[in-house]
Parts: sequence; structure tokens; C-alpha cells
Amino acid sequence: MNVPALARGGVLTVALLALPLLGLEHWVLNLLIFTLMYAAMSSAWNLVGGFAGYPSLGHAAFFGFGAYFIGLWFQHHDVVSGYEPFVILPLVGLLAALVGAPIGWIAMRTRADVFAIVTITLLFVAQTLAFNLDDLTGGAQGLAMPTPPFELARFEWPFYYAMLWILLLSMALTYLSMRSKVGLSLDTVRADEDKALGIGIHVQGVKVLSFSVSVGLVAMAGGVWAYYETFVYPQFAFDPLITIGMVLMVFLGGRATLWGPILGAVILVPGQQYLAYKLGGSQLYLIAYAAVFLLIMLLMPRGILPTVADRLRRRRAVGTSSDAGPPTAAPPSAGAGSSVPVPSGGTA
Amino acid sequence: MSALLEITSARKVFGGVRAVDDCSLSVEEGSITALIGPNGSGKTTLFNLITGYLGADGGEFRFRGRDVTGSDPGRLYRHGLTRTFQQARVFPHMTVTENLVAAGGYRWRDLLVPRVSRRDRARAEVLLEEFRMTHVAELQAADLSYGQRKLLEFAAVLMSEPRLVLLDEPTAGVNPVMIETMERHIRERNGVGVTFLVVEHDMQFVMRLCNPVVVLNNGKEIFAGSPADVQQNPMVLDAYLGT
Amino acid sequence: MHALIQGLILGILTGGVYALMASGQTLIFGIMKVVNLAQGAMVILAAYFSYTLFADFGVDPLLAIPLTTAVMFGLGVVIQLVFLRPLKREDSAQLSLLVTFAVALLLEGFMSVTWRTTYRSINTDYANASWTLFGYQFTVVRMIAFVLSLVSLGLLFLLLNRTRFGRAVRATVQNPMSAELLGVESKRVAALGFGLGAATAAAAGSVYGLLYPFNSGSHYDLISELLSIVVLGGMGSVGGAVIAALIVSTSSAVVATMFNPTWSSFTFFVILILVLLIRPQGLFGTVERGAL
Amino acid sequence: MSSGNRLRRRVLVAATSAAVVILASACAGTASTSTSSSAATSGTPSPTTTAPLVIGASVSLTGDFADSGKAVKAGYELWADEVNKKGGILGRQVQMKIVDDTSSPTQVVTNYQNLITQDKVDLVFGPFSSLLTIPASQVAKRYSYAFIEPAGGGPKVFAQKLDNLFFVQPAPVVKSGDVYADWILSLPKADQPKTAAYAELDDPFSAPIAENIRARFEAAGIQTVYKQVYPAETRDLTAIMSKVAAANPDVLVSGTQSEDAYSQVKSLVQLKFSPKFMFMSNGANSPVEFPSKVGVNNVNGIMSTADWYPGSPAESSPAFVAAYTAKYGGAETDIDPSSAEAFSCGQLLEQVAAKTGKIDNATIISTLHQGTWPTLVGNLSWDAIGQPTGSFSLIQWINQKLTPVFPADVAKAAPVYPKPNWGG
Repeated sequence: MNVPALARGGVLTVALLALPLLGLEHWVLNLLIFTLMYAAMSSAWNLVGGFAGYPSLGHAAFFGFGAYFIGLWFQHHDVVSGYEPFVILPLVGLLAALVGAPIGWIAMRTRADVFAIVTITLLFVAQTLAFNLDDLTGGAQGLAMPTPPFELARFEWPFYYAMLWILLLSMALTYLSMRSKVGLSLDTVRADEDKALGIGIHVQGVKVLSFSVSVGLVAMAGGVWAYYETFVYPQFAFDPLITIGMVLMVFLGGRATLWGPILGAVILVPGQQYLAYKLGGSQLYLIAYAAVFLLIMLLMPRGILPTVADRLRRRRAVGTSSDAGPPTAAPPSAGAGSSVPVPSGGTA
Repeated sequence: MSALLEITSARKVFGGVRAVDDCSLSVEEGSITALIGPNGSGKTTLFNLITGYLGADGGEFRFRGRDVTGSDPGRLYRHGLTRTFQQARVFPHMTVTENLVAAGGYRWRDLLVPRVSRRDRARAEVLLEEFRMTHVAELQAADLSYGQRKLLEFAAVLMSEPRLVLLDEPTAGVNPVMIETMERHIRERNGVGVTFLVVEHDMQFVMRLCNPVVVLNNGKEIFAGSPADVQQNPMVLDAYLGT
Repeated sequence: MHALIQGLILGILTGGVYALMASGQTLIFGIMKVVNLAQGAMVILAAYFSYTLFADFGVDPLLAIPLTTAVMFGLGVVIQLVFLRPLKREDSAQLSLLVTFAVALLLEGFMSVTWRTTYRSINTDYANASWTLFGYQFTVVRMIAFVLSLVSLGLLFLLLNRTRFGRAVRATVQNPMSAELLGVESKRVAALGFGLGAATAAAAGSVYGLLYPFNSGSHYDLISELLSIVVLGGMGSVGGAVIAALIVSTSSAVVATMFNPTWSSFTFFVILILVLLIRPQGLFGTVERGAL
Repeated sequence: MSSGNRLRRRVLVAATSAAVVILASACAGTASTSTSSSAATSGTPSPTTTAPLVIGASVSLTGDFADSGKAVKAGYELWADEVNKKGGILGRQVQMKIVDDTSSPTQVVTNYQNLITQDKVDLVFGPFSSLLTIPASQVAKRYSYAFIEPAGGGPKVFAQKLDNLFFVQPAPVVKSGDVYADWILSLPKADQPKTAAYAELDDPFSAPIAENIRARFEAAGIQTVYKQVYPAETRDLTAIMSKVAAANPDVLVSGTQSEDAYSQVKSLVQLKFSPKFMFMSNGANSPVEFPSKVGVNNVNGIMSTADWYPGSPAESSPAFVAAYTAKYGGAETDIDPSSAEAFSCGQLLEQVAAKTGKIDNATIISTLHQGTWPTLVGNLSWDAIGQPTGSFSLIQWINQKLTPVFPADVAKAAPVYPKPNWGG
């Protein structure tokens, strides 16, 4: 069962790698860059918010961290090839992960709602610092970067591949954790943290690990974003709406699933950017957006993937019940979050 | 016999209420000790103190001769001290096997091994066999009956080969057949050297299975002795009827 | 010294308004375990109601309060029934966070269509008046706002402590399960409680509109402050929220007057994080017995 | 487990491909409709082309900058109407394509990418705010489009050193307060203030103005007795104003936007402190909002700067005002200067076309770099990186009316000083 999953991943990777070669127009690539960025960040957020069940609202703090890191790097280095920021990207991720570890360790002493609020506070602290440490960050004047010296025809390629790389890294890490004891531990933490503590799960350890990896990935995305925009500003780099975007996409696609966040991003980012471009002039934009959002939450509270998978599973279970026979052949689990009553396999 | 668990002067106060008040008690190695007392006498709080879920306001806890005051539940678990909860707490959206594997008490470096490795599966299968749950191994815990879930929780804490298991009302909400099953498993495990401390309201169950019986009232130990003695002790009767 | 005292006066007066806004939020959390991200938007909506009544009909914002309160109460009940009641799942806490955020967006969209995005302020003829006492300035609007907040909080206190409904609410806050056993209809309490939370937003909104200019986007600033106050005071504790509001507003006013306004919000966040490190349940939150 | 997962993934693949298909078809649909216009307009358009001249602009219609964004949109559209009434540019009807950037830097990049490479508009105009102008101008530069922008004059805009950018206001933000310093320093030494306080909003359009004035004042020996930068979210300026009052300066120089300016005045009124000279970079130049927010009796004597204002001496101003009120209603005093600045962008295009007989980006860029161009906001000329080289007008509230008072060539009244007390 591992091989097809990896094969699917491989096909997707090759397809995404080949996409720019098809001669797509600049505006399509531009849209893909932002889609990949949010897909990567949602996938990363999912490690904490989905798998560990800790709804962080402060991830944009690390997005801003990455953005400012790249911005500040340019203050001390000249651009030669233009690829330098991509080369130092792993360093950005690593640093953010290191900074994130103690923050996660402290923040994750609190649970659910309080955690959400503590993390959003963290975001405002980071924003305030970016504004106030103006000797370092340029404060309210913002920080401008040199124009990336890439030729026009392939201008978007480096950014596209950098975002793709972060997405693939995030998905690979998600896949690995799902397949290992890390994922098992996170599942127990999400379901019942006190119980997990009582059966010797390294609760704090896996929580901090997932937080740290997650924010490292988000910081890298922030770095690429900053370079693409060539300008960082505290309010834009530390924007609560960036976190909200990640959260929404994960909830829309399906929490604690490998593909859910990516699906959410593929629907929401082009949807949002394209709608704003096409009908943004209409005042009803925000109302329509909120209404769609509410409908999804009320109709598919678990997200698209788990809901649809469940419906199919149920239909299938009905279809095959005639030859299913013994109760032990009850439908297999759909992973996390199932609430569909399945006939119990008898009592002892 | 020596004391596996020894508590001296444990105290816990909730907003002025002394839930556990200068309580001392010991559990002998190899025993099935019962902890009984009227509602609100502090049994569950004491459980939470012993297993590290709550920090005590005072007192000393020794387990296997070592001072474990202030240890967290995970550490105690890895030392061999574990518990079940009043309402069976299993992980509903994980399979029965996964529930067992998760409780396997693995180490840091095991985090990167597969979710359910071949070795884990083998270990889980032995327990499932013993608890006659092999046929539900791949079901989600949410799909089990309540009794089965209690059994699963019990089986899961045995994955780490504990020395002392604290059972919080193992028979509550369970049908009579399941009570017997539970009783049999406790006896079997006790037979191979596992010590039990049981909070239970079902007195017949306690009288059949446990010795000694410790009685708690108002957060204090008021009596400890054989089941027969408990029934005749006026202080115990008073505690149950008086308040 | 003069600046310090002036800062303290300012902080305490402003604190009253924040206390009122946060009391609704913490009440809703206490009753329903819902972090209401729409509380800020409800305050701003109420401010707009007051603004319209004042600008178009000449109704003084203070006199408008009973009317806006009734409207907001109804709106709160409707929001609870339509959007929150259907969420009956184990993870409804997380979901309700998102749903109330969506409600906030919905209200924001509605407000930006109805009143556009220009900043509005309620400019009564006493807007710029102030009294000088012992060399310290007491702004009339602020005094009114403060007194009004105290009165509203007092009414809330009476409602919670002296009425059947209030007892049911308090029972639900303390222990939903046993409240249910004692015959409290938790569903009704939840709907009415949400309405009550929205109603406090009405009074707070009128006062807010008197003090500050606002537009449809103002709720973003509000909500982060309100959340922090609620967490600092202990989720679900009305008294805690009042004290936390005073701490927040005096600490930021004092830092702004004594040192530097650019660090004033920062100071408060630091206080919040320190408190949470020592007492994760907040200042007045309690660890429930048998919570495990 | 395994079959469940497989199923789940199949669903995913189906859903993803569905989404991609929908997206792709949506894009294809618009792409095909826009190719017709792009085929006609791509390349260097010959003067004989009669296809409409499509000008794209992204402005903030929602979000933080929505108010000003809408004013900019009104200005662009008004100009397009006016120029079309006159027969368009070089016989081509002007068509504005205005899209919303939701005040987001990500969206603004997407919008200019789409305008230029998807809809292949002929020309672009700028968004509102320096913060969005910077990333947007980078996109325009990449495709060698001229970037005529009405509202991005912050220091970092020019730090990019773009040769395709033209800021359509009389002076860069940093220098927009210079006219006040000029006036103060032109006073007889005895009349000049001796002490100054500065209260500055921390953003690229406010604090730098006050800072620049402070540098000039300090060089001239005016002592700084208080200076405070405050963050944008400060709702309450009472604390800062009470410190200003305590410092008792002769002149208060405020780097403000709008709400904070009103709040400053209200606090000063409440504190009963009235300085002898008072300058506010923005907010106080709003003809209707300012008196309504702070009270009509509290405005007199306060100074600010402006490029276009009601009663502006610019030649095209009366026609602009007539057209504006005809199209949008309201009075002259309801017109936001941002609309005039946006309108001026269009005026520049008309002049370039009239002068060269061509209207392509290369021509616009090279032509605008030479000479002086009369617009609603004054006679504009630029240095190599798009910084305008003129100066703003100093305006003052006199008898509850905004009146230009300095420099002499625009002045309609003599400046009043010291400032009358509140309520006067």
C-alpha cells in the first residue's frame, strides 16, 4: 500500500515540476506561486493545527520572521546571481525552527482556546517588534529589497520552484510523520492529551517537534514571498489574515489529512485572488466570502476530504454488505475524525 | 512483602476545600488493594495525585523505594505505574491495535519507526489474544461497546508491563458478564506479579477480589484491613451512613 | 508624577469601557465554551446603530442604549440559533472559533455596505468638554462612558445574581452537566446567554462610538484586546474580566504617558504572557476539580 | 486502513482535477475574450489604431485603504469620461479597467500581473499607498510599463530608483512639509517660535514629514522640547497631548494622517492647551471632515499643506470641479484630493499624446522625464527616479475656511498668527 501512495506523490511532483515548461503565461505562474505558497503553509500548519490539534493563530509571526530575515540579509549582501536567498532558505527554516522550539514549549503549556489566543498575541508581539526595532527592521518605513535579476521570460520560475520545494518538503514530512510513531503520538495528543500523558507518550516532545517543524516551513515560505514582493512591511508580513488563510484552507480541505490542506489551497487561493480581480469592485465580496465560509463550516464541519470520503465509504459499505458476511469485515477506518456509526463487531 | 507504593501525609486543597487531607497509605507488592469511601471522599483526587496528574500541596510519594513526588504521569508510566480512568478513556478514532501500540511506552528514538511495526503488532496480538479481542483488532475504538472499551483501556496499560496499575471503577457501567471478564483478567495479571490499587463502588466485587481494603473519608485514610474487618468496623459504617 | 496620575485616571476611565465589552465575551465563553470572535464586530455594529440614531434622528447615544440593547440581544439569539447551535461535535470549540470569525466577517461586510468604510464618530455637543480637578483633566465623555459602563456592569451583576435566569447561567458556567441535571435547559440558556453577551456589546458600542472614531474594520483591533483581557482575567470569569480590563488599560496608559506609546501595547502582551506562564488558567480562572 | 486511504485519495484526485478544470476553463474563457483586444493593441500601436485605449489600475476598494482607494477610482473614471467626451486620446476611446487589491500586497502583485500579462492593457496607473506602490511598480518595471501613480510618495518608493515611475504630486512625502518650514523661517526672527514639539504617526507618509521639518527647525535654532512617535493603532492621543501641553511649546508640528489628527485636536481642546503655531501634515486639510470631527470653532489658525484644494488656482480646476459634481454629486468641498491626483495622472497622458502623437509606454517614459507638465495638482516635473521637484501649498483655516496662504503666488490671504484660542 506504500508503493501506490508514493507513485501518486511522484506523479504529482513530476507534473508540478514540468508545469512551467509548458510555456504558461506570467499571470498563471504568478497565481500558481501564491497557490503553492499557501498550500505549503497550510500543509505545515496542519502538522500543529490538524495533527496535534493545537489551533495556532500565530504562524504568521514566523512567516514574517522569514520575510524579514531575507530582507535583512539583503542589507548586508549584494545580489550577484539572484539565487542567494534561495540558497540560504534552509538556514532560515532551521533558525525559525530553533526559535520556534522554546516558544512552542511555552505556548503549548496552554490548551486549545487559550493556546489560540496566546499564539495570536505572539503574532502581535512580533509585529510590534518589527515596528519598533526600527534600527534593525526599518520600522514603519518598511524594508525594500533589490529587484531580482532574472530574465523576464523566466522571471517567476525560481519563485515557483522554491515554493514547490517547500510544499513537497512539507508533504514529505507530513507523510513520514503519519507513517511513524510521531503521527501515532500526535493522534493521541489530539484525541485526549491527558490520557496520552498517562500512557507514556512524549506529549510535550512531539508537540514541540511538530510546532518547530511547522513554523520552520512557514518561515521559508515567508522568505520566498518577501523576495518575490521585494518589499516587507510589519503589517503585511505579520498579518493575522495570513494565519487565517492557512487555518481556513486546512479546515476546508480536511484536518489531519495529507491532501486536505493542499485541496483547500487549490480551491481558496485562486478563488480568492481571481474573484477579487474579477469582481472585487463589488461591495458584496466580503459578505459572499463569509457566507460561503459559513456554509462550508455548517455543512461540512470536518472538511471536504473526510466528508466526501465518508459518504463514499458509506455508499460502498451498503453496496458490498451482501457479500461482506461476518461482522469482522466492517468497513475500514477512514483515519482521524470519523464519526459515522459503524456496526460494532460483536461483543465478547 | 514490602510496600510498592508509599504515601505520606499527602495534601490537596481546592479553593479552600481539603480534598485530600494529610493522607497516608501504602500498597504492598503483589496485592490487590481496594480504595473505597463515600462520594467526595477524595479517592479520585488521590488517584490523580499518585499518577502525577495533579501536583500535591504537600506530602511524599515513594514508588519502588524511590521518591517520585512531583513526577509527571509519563515518567511514572515508564517507571511502571499506570492507571485507567473512570469513564474508559481510549482513543476513539484509532484502531484497537493502534490503541495498544500507542501505550507501548516507547522511547524517543522509536519515534521514527513505523506507526505500527511488525514487532508492535506481534506484541499487541498476544494481548488481544489474551483479552479475546483479536476479531476487533482493526476496528476503531469508537466502534466498540462501552464494556469493550473498558477492557481495551485495561489491556492497553498492560502493554508496558507495569508494576502497579490503578483502576478507577473498573466495573462502572459494565454488564455482569463483562465484570466477570474484568475480574478474571485482574486475577490473572495479579498472578504474574502485577500489583493493583482499585477504586470501586461495587462492594461484592471488592470483597471477592481485594485484600486489603483501604477506606477513605474526608480525604483521610480512616481504616485499612481485610474485607471481613471492614464490614464490621463502626467507623466505616459511620462514614458511609453518617454524611 | 503628574503624568503618572493623569495616565492612571485615563486608564481607569477607559478600563470601564473595556470591562463592559469584555464581560459579554467572557460570559459567552463561560456559558457555551465558545470564544466569540464576533464580539468586536457586534460592538462596532452597536456603535453604528447609535451613530445612525444620533446622526439621522438626533437621539442621544445614551438614550439610545435601551433600544440598541434590545436589537443586539435579538441579533445575538439569532446568531446562536442559526450558526452555533448546529455545531454539535466533539471539536465544536475549534469550529465555533471559525464560525464566529465568519460571523465577524459577515457583519463587517454588512457594515461596510451599509455605512461604507469612512470613519464615523458620534460628535455630541459635549464631545470636547472637560473638567479640571486639582490640575487633572477629566473628560466629560470619558466620565459618562465610565459611569455608564459601571451602571451596565451593575445591571449585569444584578441579572446574574438576582434572577432565575441568572442563576441558571451561573450554574451552567460552573458545571454544565450538573446544571442540566438540575433542570436547567442548557440550550435555552446558551441562546439567551449569547443574546446577553451581544446586549452588553450594545451598551459598550454606544460608549465606544462616543469615545473613538470607528469603521467596519475597527473590530480587528478590538477583538485582539478583548481576547487578551478575557484570557488574562480567566476565561469565563466576569469579575476577572473587569479587573483584567483595568490592568490592561492602566498599564498601557501609564506606559504611554511615562515612557513611550509605541511600547504600550507591547507591555500588556508581556504581562499577559507572564501571567499565563505562571497561571495558565488566567488570574481568576479556576482549575476545575475533577477536570481530568 | 489501506483501502480507506486509497479511496480518500481517489476522491481527492477527482476533486482537485475538478477544481483545476473549473479554474482552467474560467481562465481560458477570459483569456479568449481578452485576446481579441490584445491582438489589436499588442506591439507598438500605430496612430491610426481606433481600438480603445485600455488603462489598468488596481486600487483598494476593500480593506484598510478602501476610502482613499475609492477616491482614486473616482478620479480615474472621471478623467476617462472627460477625455472620451473630447474624443479620447489620439482618437481612441479610453477604457479604465479598475480592479480591487483588497489593500493586500499579494493581491496587488497578482492584479498588475493579470492586467499586464493576461488582459494585456495598454497602460497602467498606480494603486493607493506607498506600501502597495512598491511591489506594484516592480511588476510594471519588469514589463517596461510606465508607472504613473498618484499616491505612492514614501521614501522607499524612490529608494527603488525606477526610471519608469512618476509620482503625481508636487513633492515627495518627505518634502511635502518643507513649505511650512519655509514660511516659519521667513518670519521676522522675533516672531519665530523658540520651542517646538513634534507628535508623529509612525508610518511612511506622516512621521517623515515632521522629521524633515524638525531637521530644518533645529538647524535654525528652534529648540525641540518634546518629540513623540506613536503607532498607528493608538486610538487615544490624550496621553501624548498632555505631555505636549506640559512641555508648552510655541509650535506643535504633527505628522498625521486623518483620525489621529482629529484625535490630537480634540485632546488639546479638552486639555485647554492652544499652541501659538500649529501644523498638521494631513487630516487638517480635509475641508468637511476636519471641522465636523473637531468642531467648527476649533479649526481656526491650524495649518496644513495641499496640492489640490477647493478654489485651487490650477487652470483645469473649475472644469474638474464641474465634472466631478455633475458625475458624483456633492459640493466642491466634498472632493478628496486623491481624486484630483488620480485625475492628474490622466491629464499627463493627454499632454504626452498631444505633444508626441504617440501613446506607448516608452514614449511616455522618455517624454515625461523632460519639461514641466501643468496638472490639477500643480506644474509637475520629475528627476530621474520619479521624485517630483515642486512644492506643496501652505493652507490655513481662516474664518472656518481653508485658505492658501503661502507661497505668495498662490496665497489668497495673509497667514494668521498666533493661532486663535480654541472655540475662537
